[in-house]
Amino acid sequence: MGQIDLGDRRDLLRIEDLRISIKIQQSSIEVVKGVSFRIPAGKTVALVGESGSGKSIIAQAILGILPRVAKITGGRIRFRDPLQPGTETDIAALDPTTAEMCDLRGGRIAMIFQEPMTSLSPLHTIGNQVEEALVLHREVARGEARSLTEDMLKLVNFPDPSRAYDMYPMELSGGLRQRAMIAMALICQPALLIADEPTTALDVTVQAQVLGLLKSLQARFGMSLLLITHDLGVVANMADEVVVIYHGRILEAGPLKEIFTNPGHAYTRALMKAVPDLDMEPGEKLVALREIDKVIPASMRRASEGRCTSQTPLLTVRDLHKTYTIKSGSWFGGQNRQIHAVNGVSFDVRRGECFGIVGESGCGKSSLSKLIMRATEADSGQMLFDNGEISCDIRKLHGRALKDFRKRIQIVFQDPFGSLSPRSTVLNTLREPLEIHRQGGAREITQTAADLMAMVGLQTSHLNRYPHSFSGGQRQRIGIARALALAPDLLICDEPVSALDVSVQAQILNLLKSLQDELSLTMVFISHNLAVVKYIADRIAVMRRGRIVEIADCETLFARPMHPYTQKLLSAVPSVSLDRKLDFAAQGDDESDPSDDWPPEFQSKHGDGSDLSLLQVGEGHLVLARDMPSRERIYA
Amino acid sequence: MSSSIPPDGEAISHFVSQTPFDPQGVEKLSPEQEKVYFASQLKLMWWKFRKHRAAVWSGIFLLLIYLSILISEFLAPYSLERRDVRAIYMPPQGIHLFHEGSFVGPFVYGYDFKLNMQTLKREYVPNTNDVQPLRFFCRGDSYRFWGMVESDLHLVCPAEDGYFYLLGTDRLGRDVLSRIIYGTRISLTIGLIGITVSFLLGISIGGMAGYYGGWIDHVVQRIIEVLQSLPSIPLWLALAAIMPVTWSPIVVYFGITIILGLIDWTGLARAVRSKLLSLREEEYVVAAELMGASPPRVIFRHLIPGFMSHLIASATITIPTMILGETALSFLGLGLRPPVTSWGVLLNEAQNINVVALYPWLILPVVPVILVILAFNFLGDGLRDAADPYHSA
Amino acid sequence: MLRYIFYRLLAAIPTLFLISALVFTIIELPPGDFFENYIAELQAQGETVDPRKIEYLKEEYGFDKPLIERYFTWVGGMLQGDFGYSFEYELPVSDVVGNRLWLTILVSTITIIFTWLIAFPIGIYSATHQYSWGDYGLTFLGLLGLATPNFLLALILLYFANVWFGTSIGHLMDAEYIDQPMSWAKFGSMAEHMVIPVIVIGTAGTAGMIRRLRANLLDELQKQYVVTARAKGVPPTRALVKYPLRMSLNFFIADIGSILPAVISGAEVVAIVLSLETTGPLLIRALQSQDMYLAGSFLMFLATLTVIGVLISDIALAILDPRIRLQGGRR
Amino acid sequence: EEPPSLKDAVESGQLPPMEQRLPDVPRVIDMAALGKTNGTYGGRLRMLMADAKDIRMMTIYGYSRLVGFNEKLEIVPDILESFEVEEGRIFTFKVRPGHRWSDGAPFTAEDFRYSWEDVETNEALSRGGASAVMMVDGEAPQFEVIDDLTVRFTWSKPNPQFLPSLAGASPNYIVQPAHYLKQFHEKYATAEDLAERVRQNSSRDWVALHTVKARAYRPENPDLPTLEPWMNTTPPPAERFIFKRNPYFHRVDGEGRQLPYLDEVYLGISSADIIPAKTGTGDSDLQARYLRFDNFTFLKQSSEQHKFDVKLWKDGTGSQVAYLPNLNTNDAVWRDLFRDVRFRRALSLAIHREEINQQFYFGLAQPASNSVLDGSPLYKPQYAQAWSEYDPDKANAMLDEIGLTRGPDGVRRLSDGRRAEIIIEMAGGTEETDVTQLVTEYWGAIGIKVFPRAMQLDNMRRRFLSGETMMSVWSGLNVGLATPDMPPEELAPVSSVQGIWPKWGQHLETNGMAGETIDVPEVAKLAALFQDWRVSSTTAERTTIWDEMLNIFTDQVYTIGTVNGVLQPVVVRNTLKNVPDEGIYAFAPVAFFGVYMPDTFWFDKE
Ligand SMILES: Nc1ncnc2c1ncn2[C@@H]1O[C@H](COP(=O)(O)OP(=O)(O)OP(=O)(O)O)[C@@H](O)[C@H]1O
Ligand SMILES: Nc1ncnc2c1ncn2[C@@H]1O[C@H](COP(=O)(O)OP(=O)(O)OP(=O)(O)O)[C@@H](O)[C@H]1O
Ligand SMILES: [Mg+2]
Ligand SMILES: [Mg+2]
Repeated sequence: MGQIDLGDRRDLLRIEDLRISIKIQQSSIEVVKGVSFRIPAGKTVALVGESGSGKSIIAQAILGILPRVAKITGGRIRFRDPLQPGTETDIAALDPTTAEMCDLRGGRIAMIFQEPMTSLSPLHTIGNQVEEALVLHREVARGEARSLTEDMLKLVNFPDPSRAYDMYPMELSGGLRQRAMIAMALICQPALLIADEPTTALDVTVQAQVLGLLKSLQARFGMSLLLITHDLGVVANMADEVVVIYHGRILEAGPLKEIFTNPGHAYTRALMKAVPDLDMEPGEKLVALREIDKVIPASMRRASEGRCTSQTPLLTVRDLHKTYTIKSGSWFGGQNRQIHAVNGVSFDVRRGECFGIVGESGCGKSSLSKLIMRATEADSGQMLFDNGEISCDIRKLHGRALKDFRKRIQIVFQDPFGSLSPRSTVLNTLREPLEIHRQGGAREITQTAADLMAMVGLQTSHLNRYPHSFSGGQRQRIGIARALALAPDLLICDEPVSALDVSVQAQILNLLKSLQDELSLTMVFISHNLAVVKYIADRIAVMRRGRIVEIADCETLFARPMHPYTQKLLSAVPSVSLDRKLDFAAQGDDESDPSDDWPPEFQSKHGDGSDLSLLQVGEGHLVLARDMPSRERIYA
Repeated sequence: MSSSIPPDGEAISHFVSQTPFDPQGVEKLSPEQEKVYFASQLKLMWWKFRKHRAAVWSGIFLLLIYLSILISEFLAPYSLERRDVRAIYMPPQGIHLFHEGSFVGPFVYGYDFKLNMQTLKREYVPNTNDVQPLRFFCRGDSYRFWGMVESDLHLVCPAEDGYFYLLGTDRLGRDVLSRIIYGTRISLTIGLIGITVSFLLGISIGGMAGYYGGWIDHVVQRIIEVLQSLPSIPLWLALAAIMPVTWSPIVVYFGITIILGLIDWTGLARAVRSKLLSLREEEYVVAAELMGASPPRVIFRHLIPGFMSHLIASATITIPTMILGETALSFLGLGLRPPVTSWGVLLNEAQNINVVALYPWLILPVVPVILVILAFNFLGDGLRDAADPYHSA
Repeated sequence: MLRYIFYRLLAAIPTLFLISALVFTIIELPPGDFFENYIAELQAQGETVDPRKIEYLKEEYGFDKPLIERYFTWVGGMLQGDFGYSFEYELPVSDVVGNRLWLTILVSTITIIFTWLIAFPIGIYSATHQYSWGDYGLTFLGLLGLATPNFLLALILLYFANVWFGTSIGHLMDAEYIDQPMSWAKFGSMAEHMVIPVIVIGTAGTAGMIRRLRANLLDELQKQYVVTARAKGVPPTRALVKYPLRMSLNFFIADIGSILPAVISGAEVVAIVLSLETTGPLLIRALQSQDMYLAGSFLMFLATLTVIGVLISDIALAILDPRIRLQGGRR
Repeated sequence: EEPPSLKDAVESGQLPPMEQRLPDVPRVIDMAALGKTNGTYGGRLRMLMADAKDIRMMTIYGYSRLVGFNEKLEIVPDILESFEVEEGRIFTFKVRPGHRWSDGAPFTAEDFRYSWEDVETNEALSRGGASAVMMVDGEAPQFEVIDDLTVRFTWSKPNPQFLPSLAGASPNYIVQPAHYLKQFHEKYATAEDLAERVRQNSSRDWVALHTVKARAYRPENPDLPTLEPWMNTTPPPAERFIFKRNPYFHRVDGEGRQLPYLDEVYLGISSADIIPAKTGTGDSDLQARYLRFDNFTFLKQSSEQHKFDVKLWKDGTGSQVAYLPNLNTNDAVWRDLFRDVRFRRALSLAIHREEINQQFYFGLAQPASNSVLDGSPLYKPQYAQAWSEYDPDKANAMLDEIGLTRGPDGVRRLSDGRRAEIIIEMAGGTEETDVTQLVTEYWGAIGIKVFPRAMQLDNMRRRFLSGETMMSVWSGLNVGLATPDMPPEELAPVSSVQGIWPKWGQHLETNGMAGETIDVPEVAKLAALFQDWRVSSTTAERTTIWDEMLNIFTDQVYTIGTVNGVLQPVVVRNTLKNVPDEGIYAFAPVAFFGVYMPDTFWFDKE
């Protein structure tokens, strides 16, 4: 089904002079100011632009799911359903609650939301939520629906679809949730797919697979794709046409090639410049569109004063284990399955350095960071923290000592929306850590909050808004600002820049870098974006299935990756350059465990990995293997 | 090319916007917007609240009614003890302004009284010749203002030797209006104490159980089970029995409301607990904890606000129960008794068939009860919306 | 899950013991006992009782024994299924309560279902049509029911039902159907008699439900997952019922614990007014006349139901919300 | 003429025909003499009650007694064919030949014997011994069975209480259906049978079982044979009780129809507060209980629509609302004051009875002290008028004379300087509350401050016995319609439940074991007079005693009455015949409707 006449060269969707304004605190702000673009049938249009420029709002308008405060004040959204040739619907004029619109939504136009973590209902299983769209728009039998759903989950690379069907969102990692979102959007094979940052939580290999999937669906069913993304690498690999938007206005539009090779607008050029690249020289600085004239708040300076800079590790993690028990839904106990999310992880974080962690989605990165934060309790292992003042075993802290420790270590959550209290204004959110730890009087705290806001490139005038009224990228920056407020010794960043356009991303990365210098901030930086990691991290650990497979300093890792998994990862990084397109076919959706193809020394004999250990292959370069890898591999 | 969109179906050409581009540009704020942006969250809520007309009017109404408590003696045309043998079961008198076409000012017509010995009914027929102009800021029944200052000033009094029963009189010839006005004092104060107690307990105990879970939850749960298992009626009976007889009815009633408050928190506590059990799994709660927030802070700053709507609704719903609590209690022979007057007492006296069939004006105390309840509900709505970040006024 | 239930049932044992002690104390708290009460009542009539007879009765029922001993006799009896003896009816408690239990359950169940049937649609309507005339009007009606004392409401309905429709009210069925096997005619008679109690008992509860439901729904309606559902093309009502409504059920389910006993005891006051053959009036009378075993055993029965209700409510909560079910105990 | 409802049973042989069911000499009721008419059979009489315990009203209304009061308040044989009294101490009773219990078993001397020998004086069944009226100075009667139908009770001294007790609304039961009850009696039933019955009825033991099964006053046991006009068919607990005619009832009308006329009596249990409403909506055919005077208007108004008539009977109590100062109160100052007759008289004089009458009773009641009513043979105007005029000045003067001076706030001061504040305790309804509200004002006017307190009935009783109560509110004398043959026990300290002198009453009740000895001469005199009455043998003697007691009682104002003779609405369905238009509504001696014989009431066709 869904086969359309590709000969019909008319556009699937035409947005003409769309204007959307949002009523906020008694005044209206126009956030989309006369945007026009089109999506041809069977093609991919990439919408890129600065964070907060109105991309998601446009997407919502197309689906007719604008928030209550937002109103379309002008323009048209003309949708031609290829299944009903000759008809045209103006979505902008349609009442979003009508049956007609409900049929379009999910059935003909589907959307992958930017924040997969909060977009799923916590009360329903993944399968239920994915299946729902199918049941609504296609006539399928109940049993069939389940198998179709499982197939879909498999397609988006769920390791165990039939089990995942019965799992709840809270049991899934960020990447898995995002894949569930993708499955949900794709299951009805819509004519138009709006993908709002569809791969931010995915590691590059999975990302490549998912992108490959989208491409193949596009080829098979002539699906059109509106791709909203900040990853210009992805754009380069996917898009046919590119639309550049800035502050609700379109600055540039054109075929992919034109834009990438010959960017016409200053903004586009600035964007291109701000893309971090694996090929960047060490020490080279990213150029953001605008630099932040940052004022480091006094309280932060105070907190970081006299920070010890001796070379002993700030954080020492030894043989850390964490298993989750997935309780089966059955009444009679049934089979509880264990997930070994963190499996014997050991590493050190030195003072003042930035320690990067990369790895496949669902490998336990977030779990690891939560363990360090004491947000969950580890099963076994040791975590020593020593900043010169406090020296302790994190797992044994409690009471007063724990509170003091909390001040020393902060985290930027992977899910920015979920981690912001929905009923606190940003001001209150930013004030909170300062209030808890009594960092100055009420006035000073408010001032600090305003400074922080400016520091991450947000307008101080937004202090009084609630989290839901920000764009994804803005929320992410609020999370960063909050984590920075106390100027902690150790800052754990779990995907801190995934929702930021390259320019703002550069801005933030530079900020972090400079704070690292000025406040001797130590960081653990978790990201799927290898270029970003490369840019900011001093040393990098690669994780897979709960274990660290390789640790090396940045240079070494990118120059001489040892572990087959690391190598695979590096090969899957999409590049901005148009002549280095990804080979989606190579990423394949292989059924078999990829580790089967690995050289024997990296494979566990028993299959449980107990015979593998981190072996030193060079200065500070460790790799998980059974035997020492052969020399030629080391110097490959 | 001048447009970012090509004609339908055609290949796109390269469009570059010509509008001036300033990367540093931020939206300019008008001074009035500026004011909004730097206001505190409370202030924002207040602004939002002000937009809610029903809520504001309700608030004003409640404020007025609470203020009236201070000067009940002055507002009531008659004193509480006043009993008029000539006017037993007298129906309400309407206020008129014009008599036979000419303006007289506010006045009432007197009644002609007849004793119907057939039905043993006192029959009152308005006498349109008997014009009794009302007096204002006048001397009437004397009273002790707040039990202290002797005075006899009233807002409105009947004509000399006349009578003014706007809402009629009861079986002893007492003015219903005056009694309602006096009754406000008790009805709007004592009952609410019970709510306050039970809400404070319910939220804190339920909050603790829900937040900590584990053994604390278990213990609290068992306590709740035990308390819920003790039905209120035997408890009331037992309480009534042990309250010293020499205590005045007000003190006894006060005591009972407090004790009921102490026992009544369980339902709310369970609701809070179960809600918190799920809310505490939210990431922002974890975030707050990781910042070092203490449990009370997490509960009251992050968890309870997410639950505020329910609390407000519950509170506004419980208010009538508390205002009328004494009606249920009196049914069992407890509660307030004359000469203490409250709306509940008045309604209680109205609960018989004679009133329903013959003297319906004695049911009028239901009106202030309804008004107050409506007002509290609309006020609650306003507060809810003001606290709701998604709601924009 | 089964283990949890087992554990909870185990935990119920000490709880019930504690409750039994409390119940016993509460019943014993008012000074005097059934017999003193009885004499006083007769005396008020002008009747007299031979004091020696009363002495004898007191002894007969063990009133001369110390409190503790009586308590253990009572509890011991209950453990063996002997709920004691009602002084007033001079019958074993189980015989006294007997039949009424079923009628009570019937009335209460219908009332609860009535409450839900009304409250849910209205609550949903109010939440989705916030500040419409419908919202205001229904709110007003609900609050009206809440603001009128049940007794007065019953009386007014009783009177006007008679004046306008000429129906007589009270009891659960016409006299000729008592002790008759179920038939359509009997059913009809019961249905007819059910209307007013259901309305009277129902109105008070409905307003509470509506307002709480509305408040909770309003909170949930804006959540991101509702947007997701809408984006999937789920029709508005269905989206509402499947997602926010289910979320808002939380508070409602938490309250099941107190619903069960309410089902059994019925709305006492109204039942008395309308002379319904339910257990409520029985309980109140027993309490007032200090018929202590009847009252005590009945209260224990209610307590047991509460404990079961709380258990059911906890299980239901866990089923409803995986976050509660799957969380590990913290700290 | 056979009642139609029994025809089937008679024809099928389940019941013998009427002639065989009736005693050889039935009691013939001369309707015309009573101002009634002969009626027809059939119909169901619906009445409303507030409590399952009210089932005893049927025993009171049925008013079938061995001997009973007639409308002139004379004691006449009813169930008995005749009785004879010699020297006031030898009582010979003769049963009607052929009289049968409601189950058809013959009613004979054996039933007297069983009751006296196997129940009343059985140690297990009556642990405290025979009831008080059967004992004269601690002496039990000698019981003889003369023949199958005749029995005799003999005391050595006169027992004037004996016959009134048999005729009482709550009678002294000296007959019990032996043939039925023997199955529950240790002496007659085999041990196994008895054990089995005890088990079946989940009783404690045979004593409890017998007690429950034999209870005649509260006819809860449908199996218990009875001599009353109707017998219960519904076992409690129930919300309505249905009584069916007793096919062996011993009364007939002048035309030979067996009474009662009404086939069924139906008692619906409701709440006391709702009964006026339900009555007004036509749910009762005959109702007085739980109706109050102030319901009249409403009832009258709906009488047309629902086709009933509201008659006004007179209430039979000595005073509608009476105030009882506790002469045994703990507070010494108050005790002395209450014992000061001037104080009691002053309180009485201060009450504006006419205003109360007007305000609540449309002037239809009589302002009076608490004493016997106009209809009583003992009535004298002086009793009713004793200290019952409204004279606040005199009252003030009397209080001044006692030395209770007024303070600046207008409240008098006691001898120890405290303010004169009386806490009045009450357990009654609105009527008492309302009257008390007026009384509060009246007494306030003479400088006595009053605080009304409401409480539970039993609580109140306990409090005045312990001396905590200062004053309580009650209704007046129960026997407003006293005859000399009725014991004047309310006028003398006899029992601890009396609110005026509980401790003295207790002293006499317990033979000096508890309570206090009487130390007020007038009260001692009353006590002595009562003793005299108890051993008096002639009516003339008793009349003198009554007179003297009433004189002291009213002149001393031991209780402060307000108004009496208040009208009691009696709702009667239009078609219900033979209900008198005027009557006295009281428990004693008229047993509410009892003396007016509800078995003679009948439904006319519409
Ligand atoms: N519910 C809302 N209420 C008020 N303002 C809003 C709301 N949603 C979005 N905005 C504002 O609208 C603008 C556009 O938001 P939008 O989410 O479309 O940005 P975006 O382009 O998707 O950015 P990002 O790349 O960071 O996700 C932002 O400035 C944001 O603050
Ligand atoms: N609360 C939980 N209950 C059960 N399983 C969980 C829970 N949290 C995480 N997991 C599982 O543990 C594994 C590791 O999850 P984690 O969130 O640490 O992954 P991640 O490395 O952060 O992945 P991503 O990059 O996709 O965010 C996943 O398989 C996930 O399904
Ligand atoms: Mg966005
Ligand atoms: Mg993660």
